[in-house]
Amino acid sequence: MSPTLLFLSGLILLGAYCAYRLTTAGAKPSPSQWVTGIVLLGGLILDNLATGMATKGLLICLLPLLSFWILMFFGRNHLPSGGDWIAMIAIGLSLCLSYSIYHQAIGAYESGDEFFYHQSEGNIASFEWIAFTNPDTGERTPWKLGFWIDSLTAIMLMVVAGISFLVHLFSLGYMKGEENYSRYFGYLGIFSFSMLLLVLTDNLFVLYICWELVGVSSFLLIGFFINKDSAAAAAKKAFLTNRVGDLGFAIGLFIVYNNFHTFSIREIFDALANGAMADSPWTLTFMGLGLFCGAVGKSAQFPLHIWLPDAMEGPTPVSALIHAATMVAAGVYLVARLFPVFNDTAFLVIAYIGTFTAIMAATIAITQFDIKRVLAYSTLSQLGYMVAALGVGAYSAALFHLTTHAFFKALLFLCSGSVIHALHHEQDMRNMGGLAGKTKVTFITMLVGTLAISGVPFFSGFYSKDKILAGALEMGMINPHHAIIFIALLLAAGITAFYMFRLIFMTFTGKPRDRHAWEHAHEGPWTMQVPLVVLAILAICSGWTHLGLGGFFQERVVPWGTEAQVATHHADAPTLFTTAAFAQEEGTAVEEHSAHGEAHDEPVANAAAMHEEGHHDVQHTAHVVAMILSILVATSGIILSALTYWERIRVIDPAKCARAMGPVYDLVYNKYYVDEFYARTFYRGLEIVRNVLARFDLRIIDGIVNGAGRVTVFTSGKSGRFDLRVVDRIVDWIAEVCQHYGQRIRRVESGVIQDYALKVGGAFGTMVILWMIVRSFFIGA
Amino acid sequence: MSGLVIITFLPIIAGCILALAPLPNDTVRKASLAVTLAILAISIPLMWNFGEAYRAVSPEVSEAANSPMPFVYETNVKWIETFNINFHIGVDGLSMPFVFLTAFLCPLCILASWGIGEKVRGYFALFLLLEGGMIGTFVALDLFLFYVFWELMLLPMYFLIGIWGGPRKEYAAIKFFLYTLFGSIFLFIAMLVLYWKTGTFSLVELPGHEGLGDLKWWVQIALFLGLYVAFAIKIPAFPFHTWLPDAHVEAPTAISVILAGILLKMGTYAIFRISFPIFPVATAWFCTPLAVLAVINIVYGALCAMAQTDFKKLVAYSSISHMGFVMLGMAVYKEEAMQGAVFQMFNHGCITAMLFLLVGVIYDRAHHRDLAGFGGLVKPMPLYGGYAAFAFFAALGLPGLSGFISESLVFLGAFQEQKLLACIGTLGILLGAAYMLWTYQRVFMGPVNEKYKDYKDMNKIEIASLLPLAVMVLVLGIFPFIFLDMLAPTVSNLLAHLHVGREEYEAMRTAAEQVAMNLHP
Amino acid sequence: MVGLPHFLIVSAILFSIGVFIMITRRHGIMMLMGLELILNAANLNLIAFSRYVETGIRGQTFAIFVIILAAAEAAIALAIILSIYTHSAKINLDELTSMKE
Amino acid sequence: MFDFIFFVFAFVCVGSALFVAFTPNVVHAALGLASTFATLAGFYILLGADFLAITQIAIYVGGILVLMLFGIMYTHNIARVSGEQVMMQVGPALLVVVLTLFTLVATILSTAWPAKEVGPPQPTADRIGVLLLTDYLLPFEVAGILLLVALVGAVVIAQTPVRKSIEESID
Repeated sequence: MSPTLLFLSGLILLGAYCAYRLTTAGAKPSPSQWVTGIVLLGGLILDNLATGMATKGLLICLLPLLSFWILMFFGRNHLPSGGDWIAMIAIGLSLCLSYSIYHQAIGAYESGDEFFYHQSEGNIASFEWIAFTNPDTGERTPWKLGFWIDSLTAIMLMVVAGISFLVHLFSLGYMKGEENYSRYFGYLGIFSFSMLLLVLTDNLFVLYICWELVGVSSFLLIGFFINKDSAAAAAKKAFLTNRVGDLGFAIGLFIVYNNFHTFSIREIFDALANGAMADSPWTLTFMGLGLFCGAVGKSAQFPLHIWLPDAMEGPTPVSALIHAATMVAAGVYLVARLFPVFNDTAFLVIAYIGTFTAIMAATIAITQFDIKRVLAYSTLSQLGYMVAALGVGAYSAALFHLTTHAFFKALLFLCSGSVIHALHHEQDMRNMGGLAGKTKVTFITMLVGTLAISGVPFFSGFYSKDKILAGALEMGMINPHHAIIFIALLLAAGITAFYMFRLIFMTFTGKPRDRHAWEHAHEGPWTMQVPLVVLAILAICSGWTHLGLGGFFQERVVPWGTEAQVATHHADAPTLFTTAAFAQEEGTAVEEHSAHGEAHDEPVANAAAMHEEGHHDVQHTAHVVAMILSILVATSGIILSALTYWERIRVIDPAKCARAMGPVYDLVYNKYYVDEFYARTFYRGLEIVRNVLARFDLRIIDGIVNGAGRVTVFTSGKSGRFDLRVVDRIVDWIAEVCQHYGQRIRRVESGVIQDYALKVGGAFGTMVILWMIVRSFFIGA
Repeated sequence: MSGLVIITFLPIIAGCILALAPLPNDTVRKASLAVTLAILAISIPLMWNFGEAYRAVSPEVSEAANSPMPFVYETNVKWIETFNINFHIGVDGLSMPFVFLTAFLCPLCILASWGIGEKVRGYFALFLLLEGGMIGTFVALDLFLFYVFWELMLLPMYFLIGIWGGPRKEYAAIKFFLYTLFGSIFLFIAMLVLYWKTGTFSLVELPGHEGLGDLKWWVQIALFLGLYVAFAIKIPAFPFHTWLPDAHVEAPTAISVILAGILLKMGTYAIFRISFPIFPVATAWFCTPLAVLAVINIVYGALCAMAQTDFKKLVAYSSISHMGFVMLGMAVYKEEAMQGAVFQMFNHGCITAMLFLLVGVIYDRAHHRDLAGFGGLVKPMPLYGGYAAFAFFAALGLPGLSGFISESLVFLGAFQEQKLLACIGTLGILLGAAYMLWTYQRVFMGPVNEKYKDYKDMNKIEIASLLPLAVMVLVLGIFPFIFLDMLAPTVSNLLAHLHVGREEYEAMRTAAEQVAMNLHP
Repeated sequence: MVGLPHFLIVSAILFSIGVFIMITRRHGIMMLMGLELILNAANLNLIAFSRYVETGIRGQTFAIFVIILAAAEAAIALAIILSIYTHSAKINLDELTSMKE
Repeated sequence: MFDFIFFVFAFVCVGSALFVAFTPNVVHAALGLASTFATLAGFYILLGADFLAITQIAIYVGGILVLMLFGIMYTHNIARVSGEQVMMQVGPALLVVVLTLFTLVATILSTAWPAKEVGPPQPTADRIGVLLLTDYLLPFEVAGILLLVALVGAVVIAQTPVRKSIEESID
């Protein structure tokens, strides 16, 4: 079984790595390295001890967090070799534990048991967070935080932890010698933590928290080369664009809370199943679209796709991990997780946005020359595929594609990283060429990845893509006016094959265009090659149905509330992509036919039977047709590409083509001017508004205040002048008179103290005599 | 003697002693640090035991609307008997956090003012006086006493800005002083009217006092609006906010911290403490305009912040934006929102304090705050860059840090009442992220500015003043219930009172509509 | 029969002599003596009143305070006179006219 | 007997006061003053104020007068202390003083004083002590502080001059 294989190879790699570190770090292993070994052993034992799902879940997400904190505080100065081994151990243990969960899920699938763990099921611990009074019941109800572990979680855990582990390994070689080496691993730790918790949690609020946290770690990692202007700008752009989407997400959450007063996914689903909000379809639509906004931001769907190509400023392993395999898939995961809350309108929007993104990004990818940008646009396009798949109801196909895409896209990115590393940070494909002989491992693994993404049979991408196309076709057959989705997706598949092989041909074949770089090109260290090989194996075989994975998806990774094995035609499922639409139409038709007194439930039963049958027919037809068409399209794309870019058999000159296309080429080359459009409208608008407001604030509001001050000063000036000219004049005059006479009187002041005493005595005597005279005068009178 | 009395008067007395005693500068610094630490040490057990103590006196939920708002740690002594003025202090869930916040921020500010070199004694004496005034304002339960402390706080602030401030310090100090004094007039008038109607200044007796029953509705509204102006100036709410950027820009670092961290909270705290319980009907009338003003504050503050080139001014405008969240939370009758509002007040205190301290760090080195003049500071000062990133992310509401919890609680509550306004308000989050990141990019990222490449990283004192705040923000971000549980009974008591007022208001409005209907059938 | 008026008259005479000394004498210390005479006259009045009018000892208590004040005043005045003397070598206070104008 | 003693005292008192007023010699004047103070103490005894009489002798004669003599010694060359002292503006002074005295005496004689039976004099020291420490505690304390301050102040003011004059006399 391939999962077991993966797990074992992971373990072996881990062990090998630690042995490697212990032997090469110096003659005497430092105490901390001994500790490492002990911790590692302890962790493996822990894996066996942590039998409870909750313990496993907690360990899975908290270990990378721990590594983040350790590295941030002690990484640079206090740990040998920057503490990278801590990050390796943490993610390694997470991977072990993730595998054990996955193993249980697969085991349950094989034995036909249920696989679902949630806090309400009893064996998952829950944590009571903040509490509020529920207005419906009047009771204080805490928000319960817990885990929701089902097959989807298991597979997501495996994808995230697995690729994260491989990227860690790859980074050991790729990032060697970079400044802030240990900070880099710290950032990877916080990313792994938030992404793992994102897939584990059962609470939308926590999910939102993780959602933002992955955004931040993405910000940190894109801006890792912090002193590069473009990296800084790209990081900011990524975060802000995501924030726009998150705004919608947040509003969606407000609607959720307003209606359900809980964020527990399970409780929301239960309430929905019990008919809550059945009478407010518009609110439901808004809620769904709001939540989808988050996905649009994170999964870089049109119109918020602009950040992803710029995000390639980050280190290449980061692009592989975050911007290809895991974080950007979070949007798809979100829509999948919340599948039951969307209604028909929302699904239509989702489908069209996904389709549009798929085809738009694919066309742009043809024209790009930066190897990472091509891959970025290809990622966009594939994400569009997944979103469109969810929109058309091909739930398990979308997640299947998510998984296979994670493997082959991570592979492609790591390969491109290997190429870039080999050419000393040269990213322009026009300066590459002829590398096939120089870097054999990279060439072969990249070819594998390309074949997988192009949808060549027997490679994983073929199976998943085929399923999506089948789903789209099915939906198109049920609702013929939406058939355009299928056609667009098919076209996008062809274009994908074309531009991916363009990349291969330009990079690995032909004559080297930059001979100097070519001569110095070399394969990376083994830490870089091992992940490539592992991923290549996964890119080939993760789609093979006979290994069980395809079946697992088909039967186990299904929306909540639908019975296993009957993924897409549950009675409660939305009507858009089930034959329920058929059933209704036919039902009404039959009803009209039998309007004359026949029993009412008979035609309905008829219709149900017909729709059951019809659905199977549709499914089968769609499958076959889609498979044939997709093989055809992929082959023609590859051939066309070879004719254009493989120098040995070239018959078409791409430059001439570009000239012939003229303005169309320019349009596509400049990414449909979306960036420019935003710059001219939103950025410029914001700039104008903020400048106007700032000026308003300074001139008008503050002006009023200062004006009031000035009026006061003016009045006080006037009154001051009155004071000076009139009031003060009088005072002065009095003073002058006093002074005049004072000059005369002051001669009395001799300065001789005896004199004063005499005068005092004399005055006293005079006064007494006067008083006596007056008294006697009056009394005498 | 209750701990509250001690922490109210200890700083005032210590400040007076410091002002008179001719001590050497270093002793003055250490002494004031010791005093503020002592206050913190006293306030920690008060805070710790508060939840239990309050629950013990809190009425049953069903009784909450009819019983007076409970307080704990009360001290009630007759002061001026002729006018029935009492020295009445005590705390509930609205004030205790801020008493603690004051006690918590002041030692950090003392650390941040370690470098003050001129007139050291005066500075620290005034600072301690200010701390006493602030704590007094939060604990006062007598309107007159409240007013006394409210004004007492003003004076040291005026001198601290006016003497130790930047180049335009006189302008800023006078603007601040006159603005606040202008507001105080309304407070004073309202206080007199209330006394004249009821014969008491007690904030415990005034809510629901029968003497207020016969107040005409328009008098209620006029008084409420007057009080609102008085407090809006302190918040500061649009359009009374322009003193803030000037005061912040000119004030020394520690004073900016106090200004943003605590003084701004006085406005919203006073609305919670005075306007809401005393005029519940007017509150119901005013809640929608208040929400509109709040959203204006949020969006307007954020947009203005975006246009600033002065680091400190940017932070000042961001304060305006963040206080808008508090107002929005106050304006809706929802438990989540009210708790969120109080929590946001606390968090904003911590986060903005961090931001101002960070600005101070770079200002001490570069002696300018022009955002365009920096660049790539992470490289010479990695630790500084790290703290700055933490603070900036906290300010833009990163989940896992406390600001996010309070903002989202506010919005969760607000959305239930005012859907459209809440949605517009969320724009503030986006804009907040935009200006914060843009600033971070301009100052810390990008190519290293040659001028600054030899700068020393933060020293121990600077770290000591930032680290406690960072820990607080992180811990409250992950375990917000520590704070919210303490707050919850108070908020539900207040809400119970407010709901009564709202029902009364609704009844009045329906009656008025009936009359109108009859007049114009 | 000697009574209150007699004491008062003696006191009045002493007071007048005190005033006379203050007016006529130029020597600083002499002036101080005149002052002391005036104070003593007042004291005599106080004690006489306390004996004949009030029949308590409050007057006497008051006199004690007067004596205290007189002592303090004498000490300070002498110190000032000494100071003036060393400063300007003048003991006759009428020659100290720098305050004039 | 009482009357006789009174008149003897009155004569000596007024006489020595006049001697103070007219003697040209400062030292003589001071001695005359001592006589006046002593007879005043006699008056106090006549008036039943035993404590005050003692105080009068102790403070005025023993304290203040000695102080004045010191002052005289410091301000005159010790060899010729009897420096001639001229009097000034005697005429106007006499006029004023006589006028004042006349009014005072006239007032005293024209006033109807309450005629009261005067009991035998009683010891006053203990009563004054009680009064000073009860009703007049605060003035008493203040007076004490005043004395202290005066003492310190006098020392401070006189310090330099005295030292100077000592140095001069040494030279």
